[in-house]
Amino acid sequence: MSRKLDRKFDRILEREEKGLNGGKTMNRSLRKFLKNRLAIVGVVLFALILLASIFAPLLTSYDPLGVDMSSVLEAPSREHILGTDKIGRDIFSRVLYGGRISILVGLGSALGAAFIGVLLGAYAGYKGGKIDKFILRVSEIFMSFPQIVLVLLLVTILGQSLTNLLIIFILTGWGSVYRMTRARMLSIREEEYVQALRAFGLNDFIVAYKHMLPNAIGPILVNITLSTAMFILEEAALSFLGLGVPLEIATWGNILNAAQDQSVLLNNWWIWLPVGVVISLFVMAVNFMGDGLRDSTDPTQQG
Amino acid sequence: GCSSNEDPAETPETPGAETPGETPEEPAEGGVIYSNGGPIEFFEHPWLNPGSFLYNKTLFDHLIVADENLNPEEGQLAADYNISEDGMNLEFNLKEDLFWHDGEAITADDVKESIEYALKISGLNAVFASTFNAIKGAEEFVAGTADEIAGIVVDGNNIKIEFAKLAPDALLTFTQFAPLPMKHFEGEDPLNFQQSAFWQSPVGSGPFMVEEVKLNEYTTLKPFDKYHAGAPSFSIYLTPSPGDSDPNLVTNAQAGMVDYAFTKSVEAANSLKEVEGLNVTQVDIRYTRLFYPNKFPKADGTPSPLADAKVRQAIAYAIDMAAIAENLFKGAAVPANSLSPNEATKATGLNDYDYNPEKAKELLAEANWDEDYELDVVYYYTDQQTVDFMAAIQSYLKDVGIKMNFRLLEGDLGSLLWTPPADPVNGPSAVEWDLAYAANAALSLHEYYDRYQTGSSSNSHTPSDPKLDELIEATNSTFDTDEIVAAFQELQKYENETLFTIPLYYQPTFVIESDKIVKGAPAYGNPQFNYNWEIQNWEVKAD
Amino acid sequence: MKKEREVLLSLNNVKTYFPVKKGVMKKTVGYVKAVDDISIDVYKGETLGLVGESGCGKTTLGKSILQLVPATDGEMNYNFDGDVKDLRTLDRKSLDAARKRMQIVFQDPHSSLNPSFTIYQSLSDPLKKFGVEKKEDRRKIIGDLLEAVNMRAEYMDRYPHEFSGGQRQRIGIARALSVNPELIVCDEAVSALDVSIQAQVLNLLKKLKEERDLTYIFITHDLSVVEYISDRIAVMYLGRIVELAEADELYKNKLHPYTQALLSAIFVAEPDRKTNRIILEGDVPSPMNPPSGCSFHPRCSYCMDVCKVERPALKKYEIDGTDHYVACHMVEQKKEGKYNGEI
Amino acid sequence: MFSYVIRRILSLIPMIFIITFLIYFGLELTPGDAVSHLIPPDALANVSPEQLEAVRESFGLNDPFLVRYFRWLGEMLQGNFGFSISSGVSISEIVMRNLSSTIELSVAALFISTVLGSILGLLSALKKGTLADNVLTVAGMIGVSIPQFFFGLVCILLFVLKWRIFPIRLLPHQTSFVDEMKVLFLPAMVLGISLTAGVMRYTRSSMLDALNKDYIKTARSKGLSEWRVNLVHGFRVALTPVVVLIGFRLPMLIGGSVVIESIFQRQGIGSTFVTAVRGQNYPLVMMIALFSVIAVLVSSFVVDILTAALDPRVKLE
Amino acid sequence: MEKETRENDVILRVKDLKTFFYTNNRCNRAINGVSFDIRKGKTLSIVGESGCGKSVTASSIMQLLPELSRIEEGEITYFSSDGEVNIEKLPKNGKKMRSLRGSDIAMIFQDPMTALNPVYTIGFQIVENLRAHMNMSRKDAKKRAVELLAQMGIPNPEQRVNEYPHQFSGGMRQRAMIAMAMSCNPKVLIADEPTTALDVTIQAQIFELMMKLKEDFDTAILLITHDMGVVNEVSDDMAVMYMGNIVESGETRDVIKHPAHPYTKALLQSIPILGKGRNQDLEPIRGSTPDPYNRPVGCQFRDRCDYMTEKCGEMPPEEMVSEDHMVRCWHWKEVLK
Ligand SMILES: Nc1ncnc2c1ncn2[C@@H]1O[C@H](COP(=O)(O)OP(=O)(O)OP(=O)(O)O)[C@@H](O)[C@H]1O
Ligand SMILES: Nc1ncnc2c1ncn2[C@@H]1O[C@H](COP(=O)(O)OP(=O)(O)OP(=O)(O)O)[C@@H](O)[C@H]1O
Ligand SMILES: [Mg+2]
Ligand SMILES: [Mg+2]
Repeated sequence: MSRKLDRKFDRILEREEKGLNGGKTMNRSLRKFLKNRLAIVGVVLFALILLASIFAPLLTSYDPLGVDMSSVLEAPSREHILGTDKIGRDIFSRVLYGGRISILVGLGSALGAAFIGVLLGAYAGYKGGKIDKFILRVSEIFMSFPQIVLVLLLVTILGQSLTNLLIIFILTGWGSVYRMTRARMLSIREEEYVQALRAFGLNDFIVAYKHMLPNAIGPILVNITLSTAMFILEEAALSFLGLGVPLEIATWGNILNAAQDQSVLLNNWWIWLPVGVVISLFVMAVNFMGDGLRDSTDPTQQG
Repeated sequence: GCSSNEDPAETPETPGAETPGETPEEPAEGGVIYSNGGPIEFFEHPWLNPGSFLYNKTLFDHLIVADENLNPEEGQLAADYNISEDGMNLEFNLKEDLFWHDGEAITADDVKESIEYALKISGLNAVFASTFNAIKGAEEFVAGTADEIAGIVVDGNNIKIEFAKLAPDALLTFTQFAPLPMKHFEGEDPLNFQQSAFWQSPVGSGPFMVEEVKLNEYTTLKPFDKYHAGAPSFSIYLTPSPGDSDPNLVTNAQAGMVDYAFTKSVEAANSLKEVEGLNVTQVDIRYTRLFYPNKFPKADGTPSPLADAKVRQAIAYAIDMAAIAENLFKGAAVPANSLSPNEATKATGLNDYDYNPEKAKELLAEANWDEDYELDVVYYYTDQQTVDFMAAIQSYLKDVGIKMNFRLLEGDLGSLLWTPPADPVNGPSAVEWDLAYAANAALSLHEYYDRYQTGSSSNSHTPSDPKLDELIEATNSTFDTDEIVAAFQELQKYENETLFTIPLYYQPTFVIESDKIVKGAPAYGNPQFNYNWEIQNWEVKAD
Repeated sequence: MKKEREVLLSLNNVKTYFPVKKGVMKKTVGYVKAVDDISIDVYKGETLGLVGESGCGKTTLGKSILQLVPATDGEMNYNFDGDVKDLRTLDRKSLDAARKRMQIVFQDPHSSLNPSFTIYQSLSDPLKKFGVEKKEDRRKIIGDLLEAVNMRAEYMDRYPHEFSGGQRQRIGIARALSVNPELIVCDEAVSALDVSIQAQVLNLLKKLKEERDLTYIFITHDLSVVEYISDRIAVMYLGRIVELAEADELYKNKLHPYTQALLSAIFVAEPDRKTNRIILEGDVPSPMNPPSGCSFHPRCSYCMDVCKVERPALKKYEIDGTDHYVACHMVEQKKEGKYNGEI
Repeated sequence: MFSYVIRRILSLIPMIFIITFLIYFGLELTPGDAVSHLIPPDALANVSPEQLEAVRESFGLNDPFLVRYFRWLGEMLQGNFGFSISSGVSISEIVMRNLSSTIELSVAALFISTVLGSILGLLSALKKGTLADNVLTVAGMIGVSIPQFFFGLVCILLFVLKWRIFPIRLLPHQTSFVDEMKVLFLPAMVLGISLTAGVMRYTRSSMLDALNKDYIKTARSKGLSEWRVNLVHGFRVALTPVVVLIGFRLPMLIGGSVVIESIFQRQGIGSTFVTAVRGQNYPLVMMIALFSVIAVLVSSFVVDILTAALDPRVKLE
Repeated sequence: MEKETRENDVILRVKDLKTFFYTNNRCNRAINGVSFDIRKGKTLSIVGESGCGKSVTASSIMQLLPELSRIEEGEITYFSSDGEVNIEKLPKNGKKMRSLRGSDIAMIFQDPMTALNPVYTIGFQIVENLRAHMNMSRKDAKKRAVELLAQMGIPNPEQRVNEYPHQFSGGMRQRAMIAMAMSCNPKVLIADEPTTALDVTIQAQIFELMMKLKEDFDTAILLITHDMGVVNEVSDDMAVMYMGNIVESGETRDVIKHPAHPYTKALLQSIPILGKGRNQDLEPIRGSTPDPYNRPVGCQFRDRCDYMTEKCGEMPPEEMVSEDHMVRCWHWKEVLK
């Protein structure tokens, strides 16, 4: 290992001696992010799956809901790249269109939770006092449930639907964003530039949202990506249990639900394996991105 | 809170096992057969689904035993029985030396008390209910003006039942109705019947008795050595599963843990066929899946789009049930043309509504179908197959120009599905849907049709129709077999024509037996009901 | 020799306590008396040095004056061009007016500027708040300010990380100047800088003061620096002022034992000077439960019985024609001729 | 310490009060009630509304909401958690019955993930930047990205259905410890491995954090051997946040094994909760929800105590 | 003759040391040719501005450099009682190097708050050092630790030895650090800004303690600081560092009285001197230190220097002003006037 490092050092030294290494104008975080090969893989995969979902109509001519009783449970073929399901729907098309909903749920909930969490956390963290105490208590109540228990409870209370699922995820997810933002704001609050702004008597909202928030955004972004991954997994798990998005809407989890049937599991791998792999890949891509972001925004990590 | 359980501490005891002098001299020399459908939280009482669960069929005996077609064969607990020509008087003589699993003797009073108690519980099997309610004095008893049912007279081993009105399914009822040791229910609220501690480890009268209950894990049944028809030679091990759709059936079977089971799942049946040592037999049963079309005007007064029979017929024509049955149900569903299954006595020449989209379009045009109207279809099954089926229907209806939307019903299903309108003639409808996808399982044909009589408490979708009332009445007004058959055939024809329900398919059930069962039931009947399967005489390979 | 000077800010018995909360219930179990009964006048146009060891309450006092930390008790009378008002009782609007007159410069060049904003963005909002509506006007003002602190106007579009510590500190000063204040509190404004840069900033501060007729409250723990810049120096110990005098006077006649120890602890870069170092025993006690009586008594080599029980008041003495304030029993007794020990 | 415990517990009471009220209120808002689930929908067609009404009455479901809530609360405070509406069995009995299986699974999974995760995380941190580290990092990533149930399904397909290495359920005569371990193995492994990735990543970053600290340099400057520096000084400090993480996971495991329990056909608290929620079995839902909330609160309390034990800077007040 | 004895006095010699950093794929020549001697029982101070390479020098001697850095060339020779040891050649964490660390050469750090492991008692951490180098039983080591604490002027050592770092005040912690460093009677003690984080009154206490220990144990001290006052008062020799080079070194008195390098001179003129009041003239140094990745060619100080000529584009050699007074400047003669 040390020999490998030595070689690397020599290379750098040599290059510098030749007077290279000028003009690095790129932002340091961005550079580190790009240097993180896994993050790049993540971005590429993420973009690929996302674009494929968005432009699904260009990639497949099949209607994800198009029943064709004359070709059921067909194995992958040229006609149906990933085969068909029990009522002859094209699985490839279902995976693509299902991605729209699954990604919407994941990203939408993460963004929604982040929006509420950041909105409240930034202000309460900066301002402190009664508001902060109150919101903190509320978030404590939400967080004293194991996540899945709370989600299940809310699913029964609100009923099963796509919007409800989004609401539920946002309800269960804002607490952690709130706490993180609040904690960041608490530490930023002690930074001297904030004290300086306060010495001018600037409006609290301007100080909190305009001046302080941008500096707390790094970890929040990381949190958004990682919770996107989490929500996608959670949606899939709930749908798998039959408690998520109503079964008639194609989502990755709902497609996988078919694998609960053991004969499908044993005989029709194309129904569950590709979706399972796509979910895993997508979540992995998001995680890679989140990790890359974390590394690039974390000043203590060096590379 | 709950008053059903005065003393929960004594719940887990197995009453049968601790009766003195009852130690089994010899454990069954035979092997063990494995089955699913064991209790999860509790043993389901046998007065709603008399034979759905293997434990109910083996733990409880009935007064009469039926053959595989559910026709009364001979006495079981009863040494003999006798019904009068007009069907208004029924008499049983109990066998001597009958015992409950706890060692107590079975008396005629137990039978009488069981019937009385059954009338007080909620969720009594519909056939039982109509039979018992027909007994003389039942009305007074239910109303609370009489302490007992006057029409049931007990004398030693003799029980005489006198009916106030004709009960066409009286004998059928007693082939399925299991008397219970009523002393275990003393002081308990009949409304909380299922919540009684009794159902944690019931005491029965059948060939097997509960040996060990580990709820959620397993339950074992052992031979009852005082069984009146001779104790069996093997024991039974039950794995828990919810109802008749056991998601783990295949896994269990592959692990060698299924020797006897039945399932309605086509997929499971197909997988099981491939498992070595298992034999799968298809059995036709009285189980119909259908659409209830809501023909009452909507709450806002607009007429139901389904009130026109042409629309209902168009829907029937538009759906290619044959293709669905073959592909989605793997050939294990039979397209239906009536609520009544295809039995020997069924009317002939019924319209099968074979797939015919052109005809459907024509009918719709005649009916002035509004292309923009979106049919609201509801269902309450939470499995994937139902959703797939709905999706298939949606796609077929789309082809003929009917938009439809389907959704899972959640909440208080009783009122969402079955609340009849206050005015059974003009409506408006008390429920919101246009079509409800549901199942009708029936012990007897009466059970299929009786609810369409005007004034029925659960007919939420078909407005009062004098012709229909008349046809139904005809099936219930005689005890003569031929007349009954003729009446039903008339009814079937009317039904087939008007489609007051839209039957979709009949679902058979699959009985799975392993090679371990050397000698099994003499004939295959509906595994969800009680018939003469002689389990006490089965021969099972030892492990 | 004594001249009547205009008082700009007069602190009377100012106290700032922080509650100490403990346990699950977050019960207040005591107070950190960060500023404990301080009375002092700040004259217009002077530089008042405030020295003391870490944790003695210098920053807290500065922040209390600027109303960044609410004081617990006392009066802070500010002279609004002849109109004297207590800062603590001002309403929002008058407080804004006061904020235009007082500003603060902080210690840490790394956290004193918002890392994600350019200099222009950072300085723009305060200007907007104080009525400079047009963008060009703001750019002009900021450019001028930067030039005033010896930087180029076009630097306003750069981000803080592009500047060295000294430059940032100068930007911090420019920010404080942006509203044309009369009073600037410099909280350790040069402590984090390298010596070579420190001099740049000190000279800049001196220059600005002359140009703009500023008043400084200069907080530091570096006695050499405070001597260099201040007209008067106040020495703090555990939330109180123990000695206050003209700068030269203080170095000539250090009366309080703590001041003596503090000054003698300084290492001086003059090879021929012999320092007679007084090494104090022990550490600075916690401000949560300061010692009884004179809070310095446990470390004081002149400690008398009275010091342990009675807290000495800050008393004025006239020495060489200047006012010299000391809070010490020993000095008091000596002045009255009662004390006969050595100093 | 003792008074700390008492005070902590007292401070939890209002929280639990609010939470139970919220759950009760939430369940109240849902359409339908337990009675509509007692009887299968097909059979419901044969039950008259009056009969249903009578059943509701007999369960006390017709009383006003607040009356029911406070009755429940009162009963609970007396240690009477009520009876399951569906079976009439006492709820504490149901919970206890299911708890053991869940705990068995959780503890096994926790053990696997803790041991494996912290060792791998430690290795990964010490070998930072090497191939081994990269492989572990990517593997960890994959580990946290694969849906638990998908992983479980694949395991069932391979190990149970195809190769038949593990049973999914025991035969009656298989009561030995070895047999029990055999059924436990697969679900515990699936759950454990899917948790391992998280522990590993956490340990790694916590360890790297610790290794960046000044006192590590101090330890090296004393001439201590590398393993002593890394383990005694680095890992010992890195352990605290890891223990905290694991502590917080404990209650999550109790509820979080729902999926695993469902695909491996294990009856446990998770699956019971799902059934209860679906059947609107209020007393049972309340009890399990309450139970899991208490588990969270208690484990955060245990975490506090552990942190105090591990980190001398932390004092319990 | 004089030269002879000086030569024999050397305990640690650094010659032409270069240590580079390779973070972010760039090379930072953090120290670029540094030479100095540490004499037995004497104190050598290294002064310089932040980032000039003082700490890296110390870490190089201890071989405690971070991962992405290496010693490029030069020698670090430790003259132990049994012969010379070339430290830079030893494997980083090898046995030999470890046996030197903490026993022959010990180190104390700037921030006593973070340099002690918070989860172990002070006693544990001292005992650990003792047992790593001396064949001592746990009990003896503990006894010795108590003695050491007492020696460092910590009251109540028997009780304090079982306390954790957070229970100590800053000054106390630094005393504990010193106790740990001194536990094996090191020949060389490297103190990297030992009082920067402490109050002035505490700083005075610590230096008094260190000077006393130096006398008692005849330990050579390498004192890293940025405070000229401290240099002046506590050290025998000094070296002024700027951007990775030692620009001037010699006996403290000599250098401070007659600075030969423009940087040294400017530095001395830019700090206020206590007692001189408001009237002293501070002459700030122009500009600021260059970007370490973008170092000027030749003399590093030239851009800020009043004496700058074209010649300064080339790195000046080490020249001797007097016998032990070294300077690196083309114009040192002008500077000396
Ligand atoms: N926001 C706060 N909450 C609680 N205590 C505080 C707060 N701010 C300061 N203190 C306490 O008040 C005392 C005085 O702090 P202050 O920052 O004023 O000291 P200082 O003299 O500026 O010290 P330094 O030289 O370290 O900056 C300290 O004990 C500090 O811990
Ligand atoms: N761990 C590190 N990684 C990368 N570069 C480093 C590291 N440590 C020091 N450097 C670089 O080496 C050079 C010398 O740093 P060093 O820490 O020796 O300065 P110093 O003189 O000790 O400064 P200070 O007075 O601030 O402690 C600087 O340019 C610094 O950026
Ligand atoms: Mg301060
Ligand atoms: Mg340093």
